[in-house]
Amino acid sequence: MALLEVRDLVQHFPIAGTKKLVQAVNGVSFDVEAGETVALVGESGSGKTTIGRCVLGLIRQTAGTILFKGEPMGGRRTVRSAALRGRMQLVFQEPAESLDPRFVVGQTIGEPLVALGASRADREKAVRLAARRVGLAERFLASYPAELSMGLQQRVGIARAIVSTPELIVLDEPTSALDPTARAEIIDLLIRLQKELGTAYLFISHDLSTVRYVSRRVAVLYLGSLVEEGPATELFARPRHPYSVGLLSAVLLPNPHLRRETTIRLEGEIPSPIDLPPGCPLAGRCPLVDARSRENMPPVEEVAPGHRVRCFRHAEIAAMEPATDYFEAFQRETERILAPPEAERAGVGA
Amino acid sequence: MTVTGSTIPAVSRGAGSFAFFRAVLRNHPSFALGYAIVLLVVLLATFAPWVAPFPPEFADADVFLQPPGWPHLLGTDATGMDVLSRMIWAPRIDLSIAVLGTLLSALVGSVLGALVGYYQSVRGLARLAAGFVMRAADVLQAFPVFVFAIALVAVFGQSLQSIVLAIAFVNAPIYLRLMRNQAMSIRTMRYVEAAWLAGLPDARIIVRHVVPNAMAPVLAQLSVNIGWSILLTASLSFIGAGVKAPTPEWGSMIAMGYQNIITGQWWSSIFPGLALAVTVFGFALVGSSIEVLSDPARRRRLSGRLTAARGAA
Amino acid sequence: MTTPAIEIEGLEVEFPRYGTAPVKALRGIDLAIAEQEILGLVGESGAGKTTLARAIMQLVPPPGRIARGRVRFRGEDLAGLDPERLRRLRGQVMAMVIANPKSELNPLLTVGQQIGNVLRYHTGLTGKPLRDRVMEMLKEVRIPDPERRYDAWPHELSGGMAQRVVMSIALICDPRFVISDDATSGLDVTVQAQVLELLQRLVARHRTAMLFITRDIGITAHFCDRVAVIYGGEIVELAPREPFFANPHHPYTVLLLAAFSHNPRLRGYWHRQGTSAGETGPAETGCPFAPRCVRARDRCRAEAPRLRELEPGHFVRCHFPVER
Amino acid sequence: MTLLPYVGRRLLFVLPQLVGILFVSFLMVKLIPGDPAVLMLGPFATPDSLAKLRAELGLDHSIFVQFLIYLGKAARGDLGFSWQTTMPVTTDLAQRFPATLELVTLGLLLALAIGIPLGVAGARYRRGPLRAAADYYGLLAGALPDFWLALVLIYVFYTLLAWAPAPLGRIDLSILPPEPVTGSLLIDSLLAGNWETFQNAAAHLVLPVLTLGLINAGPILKMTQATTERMLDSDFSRYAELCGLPHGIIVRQAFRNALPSVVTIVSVLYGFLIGGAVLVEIVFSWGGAGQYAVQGVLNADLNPVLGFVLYSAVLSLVIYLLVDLVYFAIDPRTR
Repeated sequence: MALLEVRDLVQHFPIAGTKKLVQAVNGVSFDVEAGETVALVGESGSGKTTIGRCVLGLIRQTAGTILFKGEPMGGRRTVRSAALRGRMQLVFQEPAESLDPRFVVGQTIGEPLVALGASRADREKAVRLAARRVGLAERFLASYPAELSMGLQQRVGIARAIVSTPELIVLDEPTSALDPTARAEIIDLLIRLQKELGTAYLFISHDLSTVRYVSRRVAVLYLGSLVEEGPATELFARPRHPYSVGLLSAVLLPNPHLRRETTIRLEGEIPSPIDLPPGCPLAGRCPLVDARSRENMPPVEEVAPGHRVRCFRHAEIAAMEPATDYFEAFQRETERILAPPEAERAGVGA
Repeated sequence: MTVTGSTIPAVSRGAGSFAFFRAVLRNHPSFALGYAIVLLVVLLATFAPWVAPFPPEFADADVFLQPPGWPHLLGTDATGMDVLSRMIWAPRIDLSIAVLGTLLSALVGSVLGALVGYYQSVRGLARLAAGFVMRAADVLQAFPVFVFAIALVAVFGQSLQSIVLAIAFVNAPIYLRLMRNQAMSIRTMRYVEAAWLAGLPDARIIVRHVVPNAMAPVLAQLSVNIGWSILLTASLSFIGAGVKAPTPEWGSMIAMGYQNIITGQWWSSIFPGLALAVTVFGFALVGSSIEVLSDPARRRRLSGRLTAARGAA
Repeated sequence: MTTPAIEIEGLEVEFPRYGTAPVKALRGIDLAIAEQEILGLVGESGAGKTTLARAIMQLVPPPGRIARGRVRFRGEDLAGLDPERLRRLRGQVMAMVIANPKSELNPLLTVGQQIGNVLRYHTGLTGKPLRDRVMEMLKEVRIPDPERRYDAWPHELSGGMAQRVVMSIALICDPRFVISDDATSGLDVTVQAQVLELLQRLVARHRTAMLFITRDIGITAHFCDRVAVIYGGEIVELAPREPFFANPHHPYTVLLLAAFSHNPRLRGYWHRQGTSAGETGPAETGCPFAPRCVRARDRCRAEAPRLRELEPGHFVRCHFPVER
Repeated sequence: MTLLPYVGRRLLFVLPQLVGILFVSFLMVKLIPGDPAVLMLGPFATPDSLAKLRAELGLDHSIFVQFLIYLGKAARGDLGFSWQTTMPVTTDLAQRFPATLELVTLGLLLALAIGIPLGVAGARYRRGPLRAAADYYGLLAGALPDFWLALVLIYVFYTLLAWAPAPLGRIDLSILPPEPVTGSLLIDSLLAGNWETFQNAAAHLVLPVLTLGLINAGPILKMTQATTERMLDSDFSRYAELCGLPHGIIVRQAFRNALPSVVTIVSVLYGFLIGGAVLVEIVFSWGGAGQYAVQGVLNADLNPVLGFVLYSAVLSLVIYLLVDLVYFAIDPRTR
């Protein structure tokens, strides 16, 4: 039984004053095992943030069930209820907005423990421990958020999330607002924390190179539907859905020679998720669209162990696409170029 | 790193925020003027008995309508009372009514506004109640404010307490709306979501996050509102619905001297009006200084300009 | 190389700060961009990228000011120009595309009016010829269904479309030099790819010179002819694309590239312990990167390095560059 | 356009709001101490004649029933009598409401004429004398009591200089007021082609309009300056500057984006001044509707107060509707 099970999640928002519906999430199912990281990848309008908020109970889903440790969420049993309080936490995209400008860092980190009714002494001890774990110097506990860099502010957000030692943390684009070097530091931190605390991550992002590094399994979302899901290494090397291919080929890695050449070019732009036509969501932009995919939603098919895809013509795509993982090639090339001249000193790359 | 980069420490915690405040005052005479006026008026009112040359309600019939001169520096009114002394005593009434009325309305309006704003987006009963409160506020504000104030005074009887109640009643919707908008926007902030997710009860979230972050605009409004309430108090007295003569109060003093204007005796009306205007002007300046100092972005631009000015000087 | 479209010499910009010495946002920038060349400028937030863009356009936001240095546009020095002549140059000869497209458009003007206004004030065109030219531009930037979009309001546009409208505004007067300040940051990956291809084609056809400012070093690898890295208000490395990525010399460039590596030990090597982007600022004296540099020695802290040409066209500002 | 159904829906919504306002004011007014019957018949009236009058006026029913009676009559246009003027409230208001409307409208127009240019100039030239003048004027205007300013103006322009006529009403007693068509002396005298009356009425209007104009220019100026400044600092103004558009155009565009807020403040002031201008009316013995209502409250003459509240409530609701329509015209995002 997985830590978190999401079954056929549907979330539609009515537009005030009209009968139209924003179909943000249309029947998404996936699991997150304890201590594992699953990435939800997609561009704007894909519904990835909405899914994260449904899992946490910030929005009541239109349909579908969410099981946490086997028990359905909702009604009396929410993340605020005594039983589950502190078990699930959220890390936000914009570090500055996630911290109250009038709270010093120590107060912000300790807030979840206030809800758990911990004594002042216990709280202080736990706050200091959490701060040390995220690499936040003691002196920052008395500072105001405005005095910290974006990277430090995000560490405070993470410290607040781990202070109640949750079993699951939903991270909504935690690094996309950061500079490259700060982003790398935060990713290292998250991976180290997962090893130390065994916390499961639901990692929401649009940045494929970060996702490739952080998560073991990846779920690709487009217009509220889960179009492809599988282990990161498998999916990045042998993408089966046209949208995954389009997404991977659009990623620009810092090396002029390493770019995924592809015959599948997605034209036009992402349509608005209002009153979507039946059939495959990508129909409007996909070069391989046919009568079948225009009329009905392709079923989920398992193409390899744990690798599922919703596309009628996934076999053709397998044949057309080169089966190389450019991210892996890039990693080796980077290690060759950036190896420190005195390689023997640091023993790097072993 | 440029001054606009996020890593520059906020000046409020920087070297001696009091020193910064003094520098701001030195560099912005208008703010300093505001605090000076308010301070002066408050001091005059408290020490009136020792400062005022004549007792405020002593009417000496044979010196009525004397022009400014000696010993009545600003002249006397139609009943022979000394204009200067009554002007000095007047703030005791005007100021206390205005401050009390405004604080009362700020308290009631803000608390109600915070609740309404916070529960506006939550479905269910609370949202219904919030909707009802807002409609009531709309009805209150659709009333012609001035006539409404007079009606209130008529209903509660013409005592100081009833004027304070009238002022509070008229001003409450302003704070209700101001706090509601603040609460609604703060409610959507991520740090409130984080607190909600952590399991904090609504009441604590309001007290810990909503109210402190909404304080700055309310304080700025408070100061401006006190000025406006002084005007309202004086207006009520002017038409005889507020403080009754002979109690020293700017509005009623202007009303007493109003007939004489046409026949040329201007001083018993003009001087109290001036005192009233200067006091309200002082509160308005204090209000704008609070507005500037409490808004981090404008404060940073201010500090930039301060050094540029100092550099150029 | 033909006469460069834009030359920047020793450009320094300062921001006064309360109680302490003014902040040096730019400490002496030397750059030249030729016609039809795309120069990428990469740096983290606070390095001075946007300040440089604004300084070139002579529009440094107050209280900042240009302390020293010159910006010459096809030989004409912009610093000494009278405001009217300078205003004419902006938009007509030099144009800019900035980050969040939606907020750059006036909410009360239709797409056609926004683009038309710039054209009208610079060329005096009005009526039908103006509308035709704008329509032609909308087609050139591949906006779907240009007739309908001509009368659309900014809030009705998607992110990608808004950016194309802004590009139309920037390119409508056929400028000789265009600055893109983080223009693709707000866009989705697939849309970003399309916009970059479009920019490349427009630059080629109109033979404009382009300064492409971005935080994402990955884009410059596939889009720019030459790449420069800016840190603490100074250019620390400048090279054509191939040698830049194949043979990076400056420790900061290597640190930026290492940020994409999934090997913590490699990154750990180039990342000095206890320092990070936001906290340790550039040093006032000596090499600005010294506080964060793993190879920093006494000479680095004492003497500020000059920009040296290590290999043809490959400049680096470091006493102990990384050699391979 | 979806305008008509929108206006229809809004008008439908106005009725319940009106009844709400009337009900609250009915309750409030009934609480005012003072027995109308005694006030009408005088203190020496016999108890049974008082009782007969009360029954006649229906005062013996419960408040709620009295309200329903009042509502029923009001629906038929009968707002009852004022015992002070012994005239039906509707005729009184027909005379007095236009007087207040004319005064307030001209006052606000003057306030706009002062407030907007100063506000825009203040926003455009951030440092310098103009900005200082705009700032101080904004604060000062908000601080001056309007009735006091009226007295100062009277003293200077009537008592000392005698440029303006005596503050004794809307027109010289010696001149016959024109045939009331709109109730506004200016328009009616123009309609009647009587130039001399027009001139006289205009002369009487100068000081009160100047008072209202100078005072209310303050809030308009502050709002115009603050919003225009915010628009000038916005991304689209910055970008227009980068595209080399002339500064004049940029400021004009910034002001156009600030217009909705200015329209809001004007509508709020309009609603306020209908009742708020009563002090200026008293000083200039203008005989306006505000004065009529205040006298009603002070002497417990209830029908005029209720009549006035109804007229001004209808007026403010209409104004708010007009303001929303102006929003539709200015800002496409609201459509």
